[in-house]
Amino acid sequence: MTQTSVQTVVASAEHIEYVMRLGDNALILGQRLSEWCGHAPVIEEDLALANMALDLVGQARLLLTHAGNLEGKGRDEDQMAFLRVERDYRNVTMMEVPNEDFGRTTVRNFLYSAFQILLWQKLATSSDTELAAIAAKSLKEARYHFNHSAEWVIRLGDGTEVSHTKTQAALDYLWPYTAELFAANPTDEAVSAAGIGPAWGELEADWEAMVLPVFAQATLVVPARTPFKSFGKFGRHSEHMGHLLATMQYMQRTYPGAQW
Amino acid sequence: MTQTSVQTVVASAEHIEYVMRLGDNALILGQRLSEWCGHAPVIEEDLALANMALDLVGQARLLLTHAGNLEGKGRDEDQMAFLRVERDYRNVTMMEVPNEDFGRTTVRNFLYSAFQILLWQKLATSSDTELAAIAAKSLKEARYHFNHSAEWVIRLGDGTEVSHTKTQAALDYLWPYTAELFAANPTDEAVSAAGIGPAWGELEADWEAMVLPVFAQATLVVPARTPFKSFGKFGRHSEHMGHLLATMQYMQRTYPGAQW
Amino acid sequence: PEYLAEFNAKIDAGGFIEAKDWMPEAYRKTLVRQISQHAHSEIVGMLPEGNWITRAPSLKRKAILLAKVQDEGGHGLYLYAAAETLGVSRDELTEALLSGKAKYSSIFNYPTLNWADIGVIGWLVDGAAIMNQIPLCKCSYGPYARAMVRVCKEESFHQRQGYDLLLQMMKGTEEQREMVQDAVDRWWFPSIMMFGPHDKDSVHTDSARWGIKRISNDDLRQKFVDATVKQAEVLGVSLPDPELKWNEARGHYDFGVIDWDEFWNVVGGHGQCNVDRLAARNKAWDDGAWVREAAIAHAEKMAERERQAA
Amino acid sequence: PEYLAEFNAKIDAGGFIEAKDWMPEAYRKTLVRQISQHAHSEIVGMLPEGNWITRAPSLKRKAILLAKVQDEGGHGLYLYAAAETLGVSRDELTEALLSGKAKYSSIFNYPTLNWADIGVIGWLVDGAAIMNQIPLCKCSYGPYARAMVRVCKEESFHQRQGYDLLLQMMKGTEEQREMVQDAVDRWWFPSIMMFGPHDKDSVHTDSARWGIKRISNDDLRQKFVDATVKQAEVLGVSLPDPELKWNEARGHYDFGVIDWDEFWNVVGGHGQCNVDRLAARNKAWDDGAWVREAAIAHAEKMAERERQAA
Repeated sequence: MTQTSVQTVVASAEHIEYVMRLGDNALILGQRLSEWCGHAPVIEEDLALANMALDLVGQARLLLTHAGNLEGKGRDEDQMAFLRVERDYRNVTMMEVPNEDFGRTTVRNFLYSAFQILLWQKLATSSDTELAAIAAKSLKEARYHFNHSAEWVIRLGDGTEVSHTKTQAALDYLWPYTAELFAANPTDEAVSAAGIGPAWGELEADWEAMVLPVFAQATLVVPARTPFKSFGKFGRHSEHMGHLLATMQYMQRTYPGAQW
Repeated sequence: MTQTSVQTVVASAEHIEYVMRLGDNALILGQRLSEWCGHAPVIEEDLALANMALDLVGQARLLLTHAGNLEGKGRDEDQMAFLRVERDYRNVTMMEVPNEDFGRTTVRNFLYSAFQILLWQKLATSSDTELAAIAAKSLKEARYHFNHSAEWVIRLGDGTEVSHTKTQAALDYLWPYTAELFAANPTDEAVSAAGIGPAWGELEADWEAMVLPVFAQATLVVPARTPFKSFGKFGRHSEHMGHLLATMQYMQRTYPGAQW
Repeated sequence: PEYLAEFNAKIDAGGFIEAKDWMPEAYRKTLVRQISQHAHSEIVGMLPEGNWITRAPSLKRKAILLAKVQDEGGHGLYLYAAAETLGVSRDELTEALLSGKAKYSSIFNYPTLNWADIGVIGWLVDGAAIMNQIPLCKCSYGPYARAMVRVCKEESFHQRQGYDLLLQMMKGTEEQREMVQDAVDRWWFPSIMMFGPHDKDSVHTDSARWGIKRISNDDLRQKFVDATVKQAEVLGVSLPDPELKWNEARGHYDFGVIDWDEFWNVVGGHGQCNVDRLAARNKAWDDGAWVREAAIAHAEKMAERERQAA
Repeated sequence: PEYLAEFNAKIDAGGFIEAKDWMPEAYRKTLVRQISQHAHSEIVGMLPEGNWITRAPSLKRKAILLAKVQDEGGHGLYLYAAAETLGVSRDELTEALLSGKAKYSSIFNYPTLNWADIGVIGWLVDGAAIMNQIPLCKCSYGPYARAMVRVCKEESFHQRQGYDLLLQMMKGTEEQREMVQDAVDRWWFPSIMMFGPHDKDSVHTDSARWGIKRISNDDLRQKFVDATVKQAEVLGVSLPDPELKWNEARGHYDFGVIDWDEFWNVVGGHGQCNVDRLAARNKAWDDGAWVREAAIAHAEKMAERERQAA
């Protein structure tokens, strides 16, 4: 405990960045999922997508509050969520690409929730006890997201010809972005060395073991790896991010300092 | 000249509102048309739509500058365009509804450019000489917009079955919003009495005489008038407006005071 | 006739009719119409509030709003389930909504134009809905009554959250207070129209006899106005009705003339958002067709595989 | 053979080949490939800049950007027209673009991430394009050469506007200057890659012989670097290359190693925006199909009516 407290007070830049990355993933995917509200294929999925969005917004609140505390500059969850410039968001690019259709939304939820399960499991024993607590709570949510989306991946992949084609297109589109999850970087190295959390690259094999069988069952073909690179977690986003932020930040930008 | 100058200095609230309404119509329709850039059905239409957007942004600059001068509070064109709250925009609602498809975009351009021709013709003899000058310049542009969109209305209406259906749907959607153009209100009355410009309601018969024959040629059926009312020109907009503003105002809201 | 006597006796005794009980066809029809309209209202009602989720000004408010809209979808679901106990399918009901044949609450044809609208919908619209719905918790049809118990409980929670949102804004900047007042000005009369036409102009008298509608429109409206005026004072907003004032003799607030032309125009399809709301629901349904088809096709494949394995 | 001699003689004399002149098939093919790639680049190039039109921070800049993107569409149009003089149709060329068979300039597969990108594209990307294109104004194929004269004139204008945008931002706030630096950091190397591989690794030697390509990649690149370093100094931004420095002996700036792996990855379809760019063009084309079909159907109806009236 003592050790953790000390660590929290003098959090390294890498530690803060690592937590912000987790918070931003939750924030941005939550934002995307919330766009579905009222527009899903069946009401049950309206509820499920809203529920997942709600889980993610909840995680974002805890994680960004924690990141703000680690940073020690007095930024609260809303300042973190709404008042950064694009380059300071650390979510992976996959979170910000448009929903496109229920297929892409589902495949993304599946790909990311599998990753989350592995990550939260590891983080449950983080030397950052606050992060460990968040991980324990979030793990349950990630399991639900994974189960729900896995079922849909199978239904859509092994459904009709149309649904197979659309879902394969979603997988083809998203797969290259998953490389970013595992790309090595100094932040992960430092955090891993400090016992705060795993370098994400360590999770790749387990992640593949989780997702590949489901795609096989869904009769979907996983594309070969290409040299495609995305850089969202390093702060270099896609063109989609700016539009998402214009909407998400609008009220806070327009009424600076107001309390809601 | 002397008379006009005096009038300009002590512009009435109605006078300012009338000019702002013209400026906002140009601004918001220009914004919508600029969304097409790079996404039109053929390159020629990419150019035509960008050209119309450019004309409208140009008109907006002149009109909002003029409105700012009339107001006398030192607001320049960008403060007028980007830093008002939604309720202070005075464009008619039709300008802000989404483009939807090339059919709706074309029918809207057609409906509004016909109105513009009549309006600019009258305003060319406005007692507000600045407004009269803007009207003279804008009239030429409106004629081009009208001719171009009228040709397309005919092509689409009297084209294929699909294009007929889509264009009829566009007309059905937009027609109720045109009632707002002609709705009586104290601003128009005051402005008309002062010789600044026509009450828009006066233009309705001439406007119908311009648009109805084209719809007939396009084999499109003009819907009956309903009790539907929209209130954009009174500052009560549709749900579409807020999203448009979130995008359009984003940079100015995020970097207050910066010069570009 | 024997059945009818039994049915009437049960109603008169304040008992519940259950799905398997005999009931007059008109009773069944009235219930299907009312419950499905109510379900449709919950579903369409997701749209005006959903409009602000992506722009919610704080994470806390975003979460509250998401949860609220999710609740509404949930209400829609169990109201559809209650309607299904009367022998109609959800697909039929959905089809009736999408084609414009079925109605939903007209209130959702008004636009949400600023963030305070989210609070005002909770306070006034949910508030009016609760007034309408509390008597339904004791209505004669069991499945509907039980659904309403749950709905009312959640709606009360939403109403408090909406009011809390407004309190927070009224404590804020001048701009925030202006937003609240603007929203109240737009939603007040539509809200009191939610109780329906005046009793003298109202039809559906069977509903009262059958124990579906237990309190009259005007009584409910008066109760709502009386409760709300005080809340408005606490909030510090004015209600947009110069004729609104306490009537000592009646022991109630008097209020101005309601523009029933507007009400009927909106009911008739000519409100500001009727077209956009139905278009949004139809788009969601059409865009989702391939998903629903895939789910059915996959379920059939699985069943076929099980048969073959057996 | 006789024709070929005449053709070669005209080229050697610096004359223009015209559409009706005889030309070797390989010359024609090379030109079609190059001109259509150039046309495609203009069309795809509308997307990264178009991305900022709706968010332009002032009306003046919005107008300038709209006009610029419109110009690019115009360049695309007359380059397609120049290609058509060589016996291909615009539909064929469009089809090749949409299917991914034809290439376009790889630079447009990088994203525009902040407003300064609009200025930097004008300054660096258009600047590099002009360097590449000025020699083409004197290339051996007349219609191409004439198109390029117009293109270059407009591109120079765009370059000045882009530079002006950046000057304005550099005079502004700290945040604005950071945006400019960020944009320069991202676009510098992609811009100098626009001149293509080093001469030692370059193919297409026929182009030089035929008077299509008159200056080598490396020479053009050096010229661009030399010109740009000074402009960067005036602007007050640093170029993201620690090895960039004046070489007195060569009389040129030396610069660092270019990451040709990245270049070939992007050319090969794996840049950050390749998929989105092609998807956007395909969507525009597919969404517009009914419009193009309507125009054709209407024209046929009109022709038919004229025939019947005659």
